[in-house]
Amino acid sequence: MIVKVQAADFDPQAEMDAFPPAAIQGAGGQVTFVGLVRDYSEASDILAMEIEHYPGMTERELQRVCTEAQQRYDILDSLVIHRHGRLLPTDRIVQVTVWARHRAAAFDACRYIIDELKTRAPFWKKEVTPAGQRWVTDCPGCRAGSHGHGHTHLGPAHRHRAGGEG
Amino acid sequence: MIVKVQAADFDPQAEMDAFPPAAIQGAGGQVTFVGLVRDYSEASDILAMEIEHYPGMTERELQRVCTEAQQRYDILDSLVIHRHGRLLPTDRIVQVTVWARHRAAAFDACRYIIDELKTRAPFWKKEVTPAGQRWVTDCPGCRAGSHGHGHTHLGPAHRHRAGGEG
Amino acid sequence: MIRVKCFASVREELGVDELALPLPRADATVADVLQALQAQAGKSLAQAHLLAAVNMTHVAMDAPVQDGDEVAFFPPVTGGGA
Amino acid sequence: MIRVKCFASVREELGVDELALPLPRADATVADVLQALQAQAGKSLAQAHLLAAVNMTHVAMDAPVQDGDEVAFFPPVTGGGA
Repeated sequence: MIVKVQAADFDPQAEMDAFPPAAIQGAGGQVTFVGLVRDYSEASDILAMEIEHYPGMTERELQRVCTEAQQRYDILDSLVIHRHGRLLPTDRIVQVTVWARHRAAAFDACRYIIDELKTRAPFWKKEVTPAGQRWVTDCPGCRAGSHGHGHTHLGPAHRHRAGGEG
Repeated sequence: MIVKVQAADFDPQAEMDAFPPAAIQGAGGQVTFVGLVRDYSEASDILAMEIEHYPGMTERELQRVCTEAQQRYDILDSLVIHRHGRLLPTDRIVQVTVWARHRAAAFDACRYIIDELKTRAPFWKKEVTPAGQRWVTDCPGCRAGSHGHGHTHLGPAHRHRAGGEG
Repeated sequence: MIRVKCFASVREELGVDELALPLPRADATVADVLQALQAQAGKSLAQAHLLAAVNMTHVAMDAPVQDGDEVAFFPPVTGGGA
Repeated sequence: MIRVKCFASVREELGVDELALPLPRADATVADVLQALQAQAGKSLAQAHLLAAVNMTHVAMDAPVQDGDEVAFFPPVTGGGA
């Protein structure tokens, strides 16, 4: 299992090629999700994204998610890379790769990891616009109609940003 | 939509990077499946795989599958590359990449394409062993308990190869 | 005439790669072509499962065949992974 | 003492990045720490949703806090994609 949180861009294929071969021997399939900063172009005024994280906890939470994926699905191993800092439209944000003997488990586990990452891994995005910066608010608990992970309501209804996820 | 059937190996990342940017503008997620020749190592006597195909029909059928994926799921575009000829353990056989605004559609469409490819695209695998060659038989219709795509029974029960798919 | 193609184990079993056959009859089906193919090859297929395509589209054995068609026979496909 | 960390909009709203606070009381919960944090900052959070972690593990607001713990407050997370 490899988990990296870094400011630098990454080459998804190079990351996969560098994975320890012994850990993924017998793999018949590999599923990779790459999340990108959407290029809204003229439809929007977003110049860049700033991603903040919680050093230490972010890595731990990603490792927990990968460990759970390994327990739930018949996979060989997994890799997660997530960037922080300033990103531009079309930049890569995150890579999740899962190796498995059979493709069904690889698809299921890859999806599990990115879904859990999006609700649990402490990353926060800020949109940079000509008028200033604004935090992206996109609460999956609200969207799903439940409030998981112990978060609480302290104030009135909050604004949700439409179409805000990859 | 790009569909390629070729003998040469391919670099999944280079294929994605070369995809026409206009077709995938606005992508927030990208899901890639790569199928590999399993490295059975000491557990087996498989030295290589020979993949035969039906030139012309194979490309058409893959294009049909990608078109269906585009109609069924909210995706931007897709890419399929499948090799034929002699492959060695750990070699890449197939790549399916799907770009979408949101990741759920990308996962669903990628899985749809590889699932359909495996039952409809005319490719046949032969295992090369020290004792000779043998065709891989792995009939999804039989596995699922139904007989799709008009195939018929002409003889007695046939041998199924265990664990034969990525 | 129709063009008949065989692939993979079907090609090896019949010893036929590709051949031209006269349309067996006016309202011929894929099954009729298969019978004519086996007669021509002098062998019967022992394949448990068989797929057919007409003009590069999957069809059932009772699908019609017309003069000039390309008819292909092959076993269930096995591409896509290890 | 406990170590308190704030992230993203919580950090900006309170004007607090990180600080040390005495344990509010022997059987203190995360909610008690939040109250002490807001008192210290001289501001109340207007955040509709708030998440908390103790020693880098997600917890509910009624989770216990002990001396020496690291307690963090932050808004719902938004990583992973555009």
